[in-house]
Amino acid sequence: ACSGGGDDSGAPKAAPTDGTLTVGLLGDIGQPPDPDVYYANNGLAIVLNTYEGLVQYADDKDSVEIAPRLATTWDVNADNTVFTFHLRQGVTFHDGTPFTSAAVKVAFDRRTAVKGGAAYMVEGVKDVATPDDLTAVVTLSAPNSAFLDYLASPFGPKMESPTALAANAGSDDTQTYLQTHDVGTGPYTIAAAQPGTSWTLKRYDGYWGDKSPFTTVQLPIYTDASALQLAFDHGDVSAVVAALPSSSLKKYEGSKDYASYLLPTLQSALVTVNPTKEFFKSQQARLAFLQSIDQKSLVDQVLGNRSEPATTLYAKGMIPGGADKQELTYDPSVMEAYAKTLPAGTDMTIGFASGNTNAEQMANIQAAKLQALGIKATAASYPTSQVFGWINDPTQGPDAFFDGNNGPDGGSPYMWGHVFWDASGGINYFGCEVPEVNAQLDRAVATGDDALYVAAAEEYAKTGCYYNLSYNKDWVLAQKWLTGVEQSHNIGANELDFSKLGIAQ
Amino acid sequence: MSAAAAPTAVPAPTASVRDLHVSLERGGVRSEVLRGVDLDVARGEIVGLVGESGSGKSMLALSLLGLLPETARPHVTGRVDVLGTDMAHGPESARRAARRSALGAVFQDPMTSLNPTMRIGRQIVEAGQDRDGAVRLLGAMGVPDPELRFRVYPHELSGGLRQRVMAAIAIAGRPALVVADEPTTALDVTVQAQLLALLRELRDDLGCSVLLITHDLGVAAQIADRIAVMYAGRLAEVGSTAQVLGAPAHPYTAGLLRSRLSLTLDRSRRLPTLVADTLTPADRAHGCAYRARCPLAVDRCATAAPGLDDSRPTPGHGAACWFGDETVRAATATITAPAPAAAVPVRATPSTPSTQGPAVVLDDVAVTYTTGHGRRRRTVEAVRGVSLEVAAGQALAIVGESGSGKSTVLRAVAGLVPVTSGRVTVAAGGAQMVFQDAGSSLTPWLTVGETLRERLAPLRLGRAETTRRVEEALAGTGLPTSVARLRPADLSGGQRQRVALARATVVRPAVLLCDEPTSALDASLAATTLNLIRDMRAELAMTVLFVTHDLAVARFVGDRIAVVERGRVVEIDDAEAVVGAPREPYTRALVASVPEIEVVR
Amino acid sequence: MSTVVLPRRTARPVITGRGRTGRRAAWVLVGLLVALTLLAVLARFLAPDDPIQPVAAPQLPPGSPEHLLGTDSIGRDVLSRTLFGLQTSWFSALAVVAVGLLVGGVVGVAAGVGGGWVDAVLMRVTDLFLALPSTLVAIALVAALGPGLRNTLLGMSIVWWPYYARLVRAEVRSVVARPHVEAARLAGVGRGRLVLRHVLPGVVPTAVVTASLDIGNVVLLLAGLSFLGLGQPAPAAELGADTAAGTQLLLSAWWVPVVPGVAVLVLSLVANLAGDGIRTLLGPRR
Amino acid sequence: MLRFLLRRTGALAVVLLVLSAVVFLLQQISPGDPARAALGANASRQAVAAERRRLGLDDPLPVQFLRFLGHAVRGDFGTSYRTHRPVATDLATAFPATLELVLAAFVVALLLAALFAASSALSWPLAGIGRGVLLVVATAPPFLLALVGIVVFYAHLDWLPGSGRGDGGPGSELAHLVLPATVLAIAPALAIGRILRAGLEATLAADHVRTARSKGLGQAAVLARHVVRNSIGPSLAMAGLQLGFLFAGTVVVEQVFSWPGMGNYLASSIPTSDYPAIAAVTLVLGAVYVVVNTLADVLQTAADPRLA
Ligand SMILES: Nc1ncnc2c1ncn2[C@@H]1O[C@H](COP(=O)(O)OP(=O)(O)OP(=O)(O)O)[C@@H](O)[C@H]1O
Ligand SMILES: Nc1ncnc2c1ncn2[C@@H]1O[C@H](COP(=O)(O)OP(=O)(O)OP(=O)(O)O)[C@@H](O)[C@H]1O
Ligand SMILES: [Mg+2]
Ligand SMILES: [Mg+2]
Ligand code: NI
Repeated sequence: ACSGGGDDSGAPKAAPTDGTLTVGLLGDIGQPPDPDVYYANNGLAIVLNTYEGLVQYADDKDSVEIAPRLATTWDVNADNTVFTFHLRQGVTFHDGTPFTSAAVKVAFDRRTAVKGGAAYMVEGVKDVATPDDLTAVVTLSAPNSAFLDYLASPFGPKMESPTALAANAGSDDTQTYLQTHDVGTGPYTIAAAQPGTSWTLKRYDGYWGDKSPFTTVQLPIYTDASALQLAFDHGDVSAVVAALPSSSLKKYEGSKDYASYLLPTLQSALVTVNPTKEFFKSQQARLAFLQSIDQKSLVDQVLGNRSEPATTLYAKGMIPGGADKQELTYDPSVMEAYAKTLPAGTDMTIGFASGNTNAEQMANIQAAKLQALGIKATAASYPTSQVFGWINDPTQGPDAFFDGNNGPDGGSPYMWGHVFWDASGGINYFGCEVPEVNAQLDRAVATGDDALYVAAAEEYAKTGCYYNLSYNKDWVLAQKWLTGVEQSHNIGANELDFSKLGIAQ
Repeated sequence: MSAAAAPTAVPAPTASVRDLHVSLERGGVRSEVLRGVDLDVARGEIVGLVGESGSGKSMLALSLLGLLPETARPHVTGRVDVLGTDMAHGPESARRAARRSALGAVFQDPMTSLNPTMRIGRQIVEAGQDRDGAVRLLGAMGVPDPELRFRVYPHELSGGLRQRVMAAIAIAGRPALVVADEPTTALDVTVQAQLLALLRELRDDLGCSVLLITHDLGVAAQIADRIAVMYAGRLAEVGSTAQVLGAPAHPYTAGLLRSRLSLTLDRSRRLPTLVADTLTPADRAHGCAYRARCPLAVDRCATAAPGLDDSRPTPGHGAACWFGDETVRAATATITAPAPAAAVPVRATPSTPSTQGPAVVLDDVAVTYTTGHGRRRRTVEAVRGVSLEVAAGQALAIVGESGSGKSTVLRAVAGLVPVTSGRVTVAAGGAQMVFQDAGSSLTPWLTVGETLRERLAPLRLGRAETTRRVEEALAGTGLPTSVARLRPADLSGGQRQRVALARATVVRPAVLLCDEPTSALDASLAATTLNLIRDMRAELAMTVLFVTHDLAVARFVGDRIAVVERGRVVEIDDAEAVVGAPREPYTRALVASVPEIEVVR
Repeated sequence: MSTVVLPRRTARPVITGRGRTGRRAAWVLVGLLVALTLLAVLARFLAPDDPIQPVAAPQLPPGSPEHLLGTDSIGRDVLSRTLFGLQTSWFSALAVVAVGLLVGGVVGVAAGVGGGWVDAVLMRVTDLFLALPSTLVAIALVAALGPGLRNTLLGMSIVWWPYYARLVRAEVRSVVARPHVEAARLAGVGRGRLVLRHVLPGVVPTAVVTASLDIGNVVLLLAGLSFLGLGQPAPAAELGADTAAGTQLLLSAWWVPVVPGVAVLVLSLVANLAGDGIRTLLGPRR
Repeated sequence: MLRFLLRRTGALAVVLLVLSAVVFLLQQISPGDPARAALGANASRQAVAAERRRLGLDDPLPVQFLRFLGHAVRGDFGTSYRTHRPVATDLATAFPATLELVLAAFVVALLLAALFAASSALSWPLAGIGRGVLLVVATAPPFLLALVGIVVFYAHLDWLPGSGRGDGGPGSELAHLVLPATVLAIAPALAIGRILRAGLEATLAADHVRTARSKGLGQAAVLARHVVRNSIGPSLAMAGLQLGFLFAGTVVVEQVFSWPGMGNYLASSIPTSDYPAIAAVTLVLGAVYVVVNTLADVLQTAADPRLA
């Protein structure tokens, strides 16, 4: 991992001549890069460059827009129950077998069998019909307007070679094999896997699409952010995607030696309020608290250019026209008044996930603000595993929680509303839910009716449990010679499509 | 400073020391430990070097070997010459070569002087022998089964055998000079005698010279051709054995000779002792260091130090004193034993057993020690069936070789070890003990006063009375009351022994147990302590049990003597009877091995 | 039966020389420790700003008169945080060592004085604890209990006392074996008094020296746990946690991790040296 | 000797049993939910409940412990919640990496310790400065030291690689070892060095060394035959102890140097409450620690015949 070097740090680094692209990962990718298992972030690059789904989100756009991938066109019936996909011709899996409509059902079935975190995406599939090799007709048991978003999600179903799956099935649906191999159609294939150390991808020469000049992609794993940053400065790493802390941003922004990109995502910084705590028993108190957050300056100070203050309840561009307006205005006097009604020295805790510096800063700044109002507020960190345990007993949690970066699996407003507002959604840490909102969301997803989504959001906003602070961006840091960075990134996947990258002449 | 005192009779000495000054640093303070020493060791000669503890004997020996402790940053001036090699200032390689070929050394403690992690055979071979030679040498040193012993580690040998191994190492390289620094102090009298004989044989067989260091004039008398007496870093007297012992020309030598115990001493008299030294190290730096203790001291002694030449009674005999040997002899002979500081009246020893019942009765007492756990568990039958009776007011001395169980008997009487079988009865008033090493038997961080008060605490006497009793006890042992505020580390060895005695007697015990209280002290200090014990015994009418390995001491202190061998009493009788007509072979050996000074006049 | 001898505790002076100059240096070192303690105690008076609240723009470089050592990632005064962190770290380390010394001391004295089966039982238990890899168990313990100063201290105390138990027992036994104890017993000194007056004073120097040398170790271990996210949770100021949290900024705002890191170093160094100093002052072991 | 070894083995088994009980109990009292941790943020509550059942987390404690023990004995530490691989498989790659690092660090530590002790005991010139530097460096927080090491030797001087374990060639592997091993070694080096120096100083002043000198042996022979072996006993025990600390130290050092070993594995497992992984690492490293200390004990006995 340490070739080159010797040149003065600061000067732009020379492009590789051996066709090797080195993308530094921060931290072990965790789970195996098996598309039906992988449900984390920093290893997505491997999954997304070795596998492809039927559709994807459009590259280089800051709004939600479904684009073709292995399906070139698709039709959806009126009540969102039958999806007909016309598949791309001339696609082969990495084992050389051709990609046909039969693979669609196999992939859906495997996802159900493996029961990974994103298995819910195919739960509603009643039937997959294959009238011909290049047509797949998916029938759902219930209407679902978000189904295409499931398929476009980076965690969505990916096409896997039925032959290879069968050949390596073992006793666990090929899970063991896929820990270090892949059976996809993507532009790259896994050449060497040293879990915890590094991954090596090799260009798949039978790929149907454009080929990049990079015959090999190295993904060394760094476990320390500073070490990764040093390796990048040194030229040992070509690009770093969304791994470095915002605090380092200043150094690279506007640098003439490095290229720094801020690319759109569906992620947000959020505040979640815990209604089970004495402090926030009343809706009035919760809303007062949210109003005491100086959103604009907080986002500005902590996240800087990495994000912009959110003005909608859903992610940016999810509801065309931004009808889901977030009606919270900064007004600390409400909180001040509320504070006066409390016994002197009442304390409350603002939590954040340990290691998340952005959230830590925001929590601290907000705590300071509350202290100025006479409330004994403290910011406290919690390990991730503990954070996800609160749902079982929300009283164990803090009074409010700052999330530096979180978002749904895909671009449908339903996916957003479900994870954040439904207590069973996963990121509703304190189980603050409104049955009516859940029902509204369920109705909305059947039809895809934006008005219903907006109504649900507005209803939920009244709880005072939720504040969408910012629209976050991915910070991609690359050497000057790397081209095509924007074009290889889409709003859903916080990763680059390596096949679209190139070397500046 | 002083001129060479080379005797004309010895043409080419093996070793020659001229005007040697050595200063060492300890705790940041530099002190001069040798202050102008001149000494020759002739070819084939045994020179005995005697002197009290701290007089610089070992430093002289180490100077000869060129092994002064580096950590003490030695400064050396003067000349040390061994067979033409300058051991003081020569290059290290030359000195090493001299050590290898010309010198051999036997050090005091045989356990620590041998490398515990190396088989003894290898340690001998290392000193310049081949394997067969080393085995032969071991045999020659009187080590039984040399082939077998060749492969053992030092800890598997007894002290006597270890010292023989040391001797073997010392002569393995066929040295011209063997430096033996107190080779016998750690040994039994019987073993000690064997080792001395061995040294003499070495000289006779190999023709090497020996510098034998000892603090016991008797040991020197046994084998030395010449004797050098050291005092405070200088030679006080040097001459042939007959000259030094027969006609001591320095008051210090004379004093040492007189305070020696012998088997023929008059038991009814106090032992003569030297006056305690009052000079500070600074005072010693100029003038005669002995002047404070010297009965002959004159003003001149405080300003100028006499050289060995200043009194030359006979050829080859020198003494660092302004006066001639006649004056010295006359002056020292007439002085009677000085009275103790507290001026306790000397009473006759109650030599006849009183008519009261016995104060101590041991009835078939056995004591067994167990050591270690599990696999390493061992039992030692230290005492196996001892029956004794000591009448009230009587003194019993217990003698025996090391490990024979003497201390164990005392500890059983004191109740410090449980007896395995049999019975121990002690008269009302209980027993108190004075331990061998007084220093370590005093709690280091408590002042003398606190230590003594602790004994009085159960009596609930009240503050003033307690203080009075403490002062009384100190005075009774000849210590100033100011000592009460000091800690043991601030006291000299003799003072500590007195404090221990004061602690034992501040509340009068029925029985006083003494476990070799004098063996760590030099002749004069030992004599002082023995006198004190006798006085206190008389005054407080105590029964005394006194353990010693020195028959002369036993005879002096004990009305009766019990000889212990391997946990059994083999002989018990009146002191004179045991010494005069020993029945047991072991007792006879003991009597024979007491180094006597046959005064040659 | 014993698994580990504890030679770590018998280290010798490092920098102090011999003799009087050594004693003077020793006093200086102990003085440094006292000064550091004072700094920790008086943190709230000495610190120019609130350690928890942001008081200025983030990542201000050191050197400005208002913020001598700059500000951290969210604009808190680094000097103030370091002073308060010193307090937390210092007193945490003291607490761990004190608990270790107390528990270990009681166990050690009981075993050393009691002997026999008391000794056997206590030492078996101690050995068991000793045989466990202490740092790992502390990590696992804190990982399980959840981070927080209380849990961290609890975890560390649990793994820390056995060292002292062994050490104190060994010392007690060596003191008990010295003739003066037997002499005192014969002189009629009662059991309690014997232990208090004739045994314990002989044990204290070694224990104190060891403890002071150990404080440095505890400070470092605390810092290490904080690095793993197992230490004092934010926002409380603790040197290890601050250094660890700041390492991300090493390249963009070096003073944020370096200042508390250097404070850890100084604390641990001074504790180490003062340990040596105390050893020198308490004199050579008899 | 055989009985001694048997006894030690027995003691080892007891310690490991206690260790596993401790580890197991720690899992139980921890507040996080492993099932949730396994499934990730967006999993539904029903999925989590199912996962709990699947993992047997609802069984009574003794049952869980026995299952845990039974599996551990067979080298089966379960499947990592995080990596979805058998923990044993993960350890099979991580353990050699850690072993390599620790052994290298151990060698460095011994070398430094020997230098430290010898330079002081034999009063080498200028050695005081080196000792001072070692003392200061050894009291720095290890992660800061590691980072500063990377900044200096990798980023600025470009002498050594800054992270990873090297790719292929032995030269590269060795180069990658230097920094992490040195950082890891420094604190133990000081600890061992201090003991060794105390031992050396005591031995150098010992009577038997004087005896050896009186034989006319040269300095080298005296040191080799009479000093080193006699001084080494307590240092061996210390070295054993420090080897244990080295393994624990990898948790921090491996993370900074992206060294793919057990420490790194543990550090990534802690935030996700990946108990099978945490338990296995603690158990394995604990076992190594115990074995190493037993070995140090045996070695010490071998070095000093008096202890036998
Ligand atoms: N390493 C040292 N540093 C400083 N002074 C020392 C050192 N060793 C001995 N001395 C001092 O040197 C003087 C002479 O000591 P030396 O050992 O030669 O006496 P000695 O006559 O052999 O006594 P002993 O009969 O007790 O062995 C003593 O005052 C002693 O305190
Ligand atoms: N505490 C003990 N534990 C085990 N064995 C002991 C203990 N004390 C003495 N022994 C052993 O008991 C035997 C008798 O010892 P004791 O001390 O009574 O002998 P001693 O005649 O006083 O010898 P010395 O003249 O050397 O003082 C010796 O073999 C000794 O090794
Ligand atoms: Mg001597
Ligand atoms: Mg005895
Ligand atoms: Ni002179």
